[in-house]
Amino acid sequence: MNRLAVELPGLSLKNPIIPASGCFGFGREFANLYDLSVLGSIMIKATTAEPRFGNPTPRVAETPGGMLNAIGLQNPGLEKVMAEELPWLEQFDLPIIANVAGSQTEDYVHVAREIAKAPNVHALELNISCPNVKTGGIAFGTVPEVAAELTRRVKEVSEVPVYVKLSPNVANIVEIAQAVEQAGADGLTMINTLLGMRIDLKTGKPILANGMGGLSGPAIKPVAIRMIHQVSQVVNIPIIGMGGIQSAEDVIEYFYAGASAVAVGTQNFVDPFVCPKIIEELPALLDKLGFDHISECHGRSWKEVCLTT
Amino acid sequence: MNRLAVELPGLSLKNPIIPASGCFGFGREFANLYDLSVLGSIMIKATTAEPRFGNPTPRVAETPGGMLNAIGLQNPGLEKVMAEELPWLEQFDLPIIANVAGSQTEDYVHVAREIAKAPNVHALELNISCPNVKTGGIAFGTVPEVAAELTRRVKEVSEVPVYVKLSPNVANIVEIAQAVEQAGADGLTMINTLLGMRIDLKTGKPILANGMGGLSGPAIKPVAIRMIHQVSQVVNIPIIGMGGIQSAEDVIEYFYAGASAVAVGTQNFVDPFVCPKIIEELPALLDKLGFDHISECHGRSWKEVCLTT
Amino acid sequence: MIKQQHMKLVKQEEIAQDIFELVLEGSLVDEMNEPGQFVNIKVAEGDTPLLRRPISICQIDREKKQFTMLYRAEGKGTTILSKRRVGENVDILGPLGNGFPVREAQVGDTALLVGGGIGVPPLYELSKRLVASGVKVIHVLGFQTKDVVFYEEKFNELGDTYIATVDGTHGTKGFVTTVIEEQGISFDVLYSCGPTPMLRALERNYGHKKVYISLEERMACGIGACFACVCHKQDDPNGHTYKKVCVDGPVFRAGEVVL
Amino acid sequence: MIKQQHMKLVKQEEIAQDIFELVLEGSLVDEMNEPGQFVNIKVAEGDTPLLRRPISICQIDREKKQFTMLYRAEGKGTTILSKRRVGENVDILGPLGNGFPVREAQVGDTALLVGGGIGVPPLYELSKRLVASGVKVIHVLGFQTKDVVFYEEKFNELGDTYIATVDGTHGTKGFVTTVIEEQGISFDVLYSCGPTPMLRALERNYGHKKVYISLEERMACGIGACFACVCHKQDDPNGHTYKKVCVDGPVFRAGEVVL
Ligand SMILES: Cc1cc2nc3c(=O)[nH]c(=O)nc-3n(C[C@H](O)[C@H](O)[C@H](O)COP(=O)(O)OP(=O)(O)OC[C@H]3O[C@@H](n4cnc5c(N)ncnc54)[C@H](O)[C@@H]3O)c2cc1C
Ligand SMILES: Cc1cc2nc3c(=O)[nH]c(=O)nc-3n(C[C@H](O)[C@H](O)[C@H](O)COP(=O)(O)OP(=O)(O)OC[C@H]3O[C@@H](n4cnc5c(N)ncnc54)[C@H](O)[C@@H]3O)c2cc1C
Ligand SMILES: Cc1cc2nc3c(=O)[nH]c(=O)nc-3n(C[C@H](O)[C@H](O)[C@H](O)COP(=O)(O)O)c2cc1C
Ligand SMILES: Cc1cc2nc3c(=O)[nH]c(=O)nc-3n(C[C@H](O)[C@H](O)[C@H](O)COP(=O)(O)O)c2cc1C
Ligand code: FES
Ligand code: FES
Repeated sequence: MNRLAVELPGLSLKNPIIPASGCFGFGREFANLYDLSVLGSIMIKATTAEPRFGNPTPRVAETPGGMLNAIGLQNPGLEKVMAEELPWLEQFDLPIIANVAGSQTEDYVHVAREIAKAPNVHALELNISCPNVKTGGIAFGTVPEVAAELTRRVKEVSEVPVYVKLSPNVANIVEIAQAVEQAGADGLTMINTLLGMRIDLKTGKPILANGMGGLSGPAIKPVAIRMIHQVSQVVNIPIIGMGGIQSAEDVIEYFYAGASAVAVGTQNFVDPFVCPKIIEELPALLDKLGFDHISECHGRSWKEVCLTT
Repeated sequence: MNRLAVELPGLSLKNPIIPASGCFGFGREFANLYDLSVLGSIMIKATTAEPRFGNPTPRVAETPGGMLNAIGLQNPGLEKVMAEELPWLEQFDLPIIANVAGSQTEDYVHVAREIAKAPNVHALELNISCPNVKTGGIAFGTVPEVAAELTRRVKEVSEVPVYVKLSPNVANIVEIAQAVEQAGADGLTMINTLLGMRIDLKTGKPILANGMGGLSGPAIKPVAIRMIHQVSQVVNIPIIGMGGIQSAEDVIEYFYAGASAVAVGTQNFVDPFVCPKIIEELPALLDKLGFDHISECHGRSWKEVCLTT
Repeated sequence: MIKQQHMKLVKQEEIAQDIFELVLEGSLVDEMNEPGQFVNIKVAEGDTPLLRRPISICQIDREKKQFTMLYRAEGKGTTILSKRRVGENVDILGPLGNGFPVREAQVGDTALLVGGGIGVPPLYELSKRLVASGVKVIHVLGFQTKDVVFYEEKFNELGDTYIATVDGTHGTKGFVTTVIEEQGISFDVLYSCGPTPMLRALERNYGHKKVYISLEERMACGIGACFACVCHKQDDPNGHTYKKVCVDGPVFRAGEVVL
Repeated sequence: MIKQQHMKLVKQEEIAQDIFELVLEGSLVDEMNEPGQFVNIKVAEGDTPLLRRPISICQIDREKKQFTMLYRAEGKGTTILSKRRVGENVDILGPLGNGFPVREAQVGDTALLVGGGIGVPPLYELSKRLVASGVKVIHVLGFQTKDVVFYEEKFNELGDTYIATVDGTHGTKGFVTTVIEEQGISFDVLYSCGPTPMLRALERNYGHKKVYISLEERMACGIGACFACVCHKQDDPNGHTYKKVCVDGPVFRAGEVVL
């Protein structure tokens, strides 16, 4: 038995560890460091219809236990991703999750329709929550009706299951989650970054050229855990959890909260070997905690667990 | 010239350093450690009409660069605060900011009316954002109309200026800030805690008996800075900033963002002497940065600053 | 008086599995007087971990200006603490709380000291004080298993010492209460520190006598400011009156607060 | 190949005001070959600071499996690094990026090495390599003030070395460009590392010649994955083509990217 295998809509994962979108490029840099086939999947960098340079630099700043980024969805555009990146990824035994972004509904729909046709793209991740694009982006993720409408439109054209990536910058995450579930989302991924800012002591100006940026890393973990705990109790679609994951222990905490798989973002920058390390450490941790299979951890924070097995 | 003196509605502060509500009790414990008169002011613990025991324990949990609390507004109630705590605080040369909480509008109005009569209470801080009370509380702080209505009602009865404490658990902080400004708020204090959760690895259950709690400490600083930067540009009332302040440098960052004074919360638990330390260190930091008075730092993150003085 | 001081680490040794003995030196020791008080330790500079960790004072040497703590390296904070080395400075806030009332035992009295696991340490300084004031001491110390037993000889030097282990690998198999009953130990005052179920059992069995127990609760400030560590009082179990473990305790008379 | 290794700290010394020389030892040094590459350092365990810090390789001793870095203890991370002690292990990721093309200078050529402040360190290994391959080297090094000047003698041993200080407390008063002009230095290849305004001036003045410059940019990953460190190309200054400083640089030929 594979104690880590997880089945999600469109995704048969040998383990639930997935590098988060934007934190792993298209995998090329990490392929120099280890065999990507050990991963459960890869969430590739957000792809937009046209190539984007993104925001001016500085694009990152450090914060206590976290970092801010305002990359601005830099990516080579749909055409190049289809022609170069996805085919290159076929050498690995990996279902790919394609992160789809845009500034208007039509962009999303177009990218979703096309990228879903790539043979190794097994699911889409609809990025309705990127804080770093001026038009659209953030608004899609904070208004339930808007998020639902976008989900519906993308579902109509996508050949593969659609996961919607939720923004934590809302008062009521449950409301948004339920709206996109009703609109047909096959799963949720959460959370994207919190909106934050740091100011340079010497200049008095924001460190990021863009002003604000998205906060990620361990600092946001308790917010993510809370939101997944709330949402997983009321939706019937699986959640891929993320936000500050650094260790096998963190993965279990996410499963307890109600995640069915997890994504690792910022920690790839701190320790580029973190994903294989976690995959390696998980079985021993399951032993220690007395679980046969990782799915037994799912939702324990709110489930009435029958203690006699 | 006192380089740190700050004038705010109702508050002549000899310096802008204020212990945050709920992190300093009514000052008694710290009075054993240093002379409270060195402080700018004290935001006393949330006071409700009736005494409250608060939530069951555990009430605190640690997070990366932060902590969660679910104290649940434990306090001795209005009567005792008026009869014992406030009179005791009169021995210090300090204008007091009274944090007012409740579960319904009437509670707030009642407490505000009475507590504003205490001679050393120079301002109220309307806690519309505590995440740890079941009824009311959080909802007041996330819906602009509700926040505005509560502000209006309290303003009608308060003999002293009213500062409204904003919750960061919203999609649009500017909207709320403007609503309470229009309703007559004399100032804003921000931010209260972010809603978070941690789960125990062994039990699978939330560490806090209450489940969720409020995230405070350095982890949330970039969120607070961002919100103050956004709000200070569009309101005409002063902001007392807070969230993760640990040092004189942090204080300057808050002023740059648009704060006119700051409150120090969680760090009082880590270093009970942090407030006097910051007050002592500020003048040297102003020298280093080339400012005569701390108010020159205000709003630099967005103001067009004339560089020739 | 409560002070904050960067104290010099003069000894750090693993004395049982994951159990460390740590000795710190500095003038803050002058302030330490009551057995059962604790200190709140910042295990490392920086923000991770952010909060201090409460650890009991196990032994005080006022002449050398040194005190000893015993702790189990378990979670993040204590593991980091266990890696600190001789010569480094450790940020200590203390002494905190109210300790065990030594005077409650008179010359000639018998005091029973009952410790469970990592609750054993504060009993050591207590025992020394009791012996010094002419009280006969008996120790009953419970542990999970042989590998985590510590300070047995040291306690033995002060008075009769019985060990219980849950798995029976050392001493009596079972709990401290098993030992007390089996040995038919009688006493004038009972002092205890350890896991809450143990304290509850002692309160239930001997609550009619003079019993003092030391509680643990998750803390943030350790000085009474944050209200993290409150407990209900037994005479008002659902009301709004309360005791704070950090300043009103950690030692309470059995029957005072709800366990 | 890029490796991650906990390398042994064998030397840490303040060689000028706030300027530290740090020597680390480990097999990772086997991978280091090009002057101008850098490593990404986790200055301490734990989450504060979270990100690694990029620091240039200043000197490589493959026999001893040691390499040297010079850094200024300025912000939080480098200050913590400066407190690490001999015998401790430091988490290093490297070597990263593309260094200076040594081969661009032929035997008998004159190479001008221009460094500004904390941009000086990578020029040292470069200079050694150039000298070893029969190139004549001239160094022009600019600093703020006398107290922060470092490695003057070491560079002197390899070739003529001119110092400029902004306040004139040591060497020529002014900038590196002042020195180059005043001394009428001519060269075949120019290699430089330092603040962007300096690099811009060099590119403006000498961009028609062979000029290689090493850039700095805020980084997160240092390995090309995060897109923090991109810059526009001069042949497409507003388009979407780009270079990443961490993997395509940090050394570029002048004229390649927008400064
Ligand atoms: C008054 C008092 C005296 C104590 N004396 C001792 C002693 O002498 N020796 C010893 O080994 N332990 C003692 N403890 C328990 C000790 O404080 C915890 O084991 C320690 O805080 C765990 O920290 P950690 O970083 O290893 O665990 P983590 O799980 O990383 O800690 C996370 C957070 O939970 C808190 N926490 C975790 N476990 C406990 C606990 N059991 N009690 C209180 N807070 C906890 C921590 O303080 C921290 O804030 C005492 C506790 C109290 C309240
Ligand atoms: C390729 C490269 C090589 C470098 N080589 C050297 C060297 O040999 N010696 C040396 O002293 N410095 C060097 N630097 C600069 C060095 O990385 C920064 O001084 C250092 O990161 C500052 O960290 P801090 O913790 O002291 O500052 P903080 O202000 O606490 O840093 C906060 C964040 O900003 C980043 N940051 C701050 N200043 C810079 C900067 N100037 N460049 C890039 N990132 C920065 C940090 O990496 C960190 O992520 C190099 C930078 C790069 C990009
Ligand atoms: C540098 C950087 C770039 C990111 N780019 C994207 C992106 O393109 N699309 C997206 O959906 N999320 C993006 N994210 C968000 C992450 O996928 C993830 O949701 C978030 O960082 C929280 O996880 P972490 O704390 O593990 O990093 C980015 C995050 C970072 C730090
Ligand atoms: C233990 C604790 C108790 C708190 N109690 C209150 C309270 O009673 N009223 C209130 O308005 N805010 C309360 N807060 C929020 C703080 O006043 C402050 O807004 C928040 O903690 C952010 O600041 P910090 O990061 O410096 O702690 C409390 C925070 C903590 C940690
Ligand atoms: S720990 Fe803060 S009141 Fe006891
Ligand atoms: S630092 Fe991440 S791409 Fe260059």
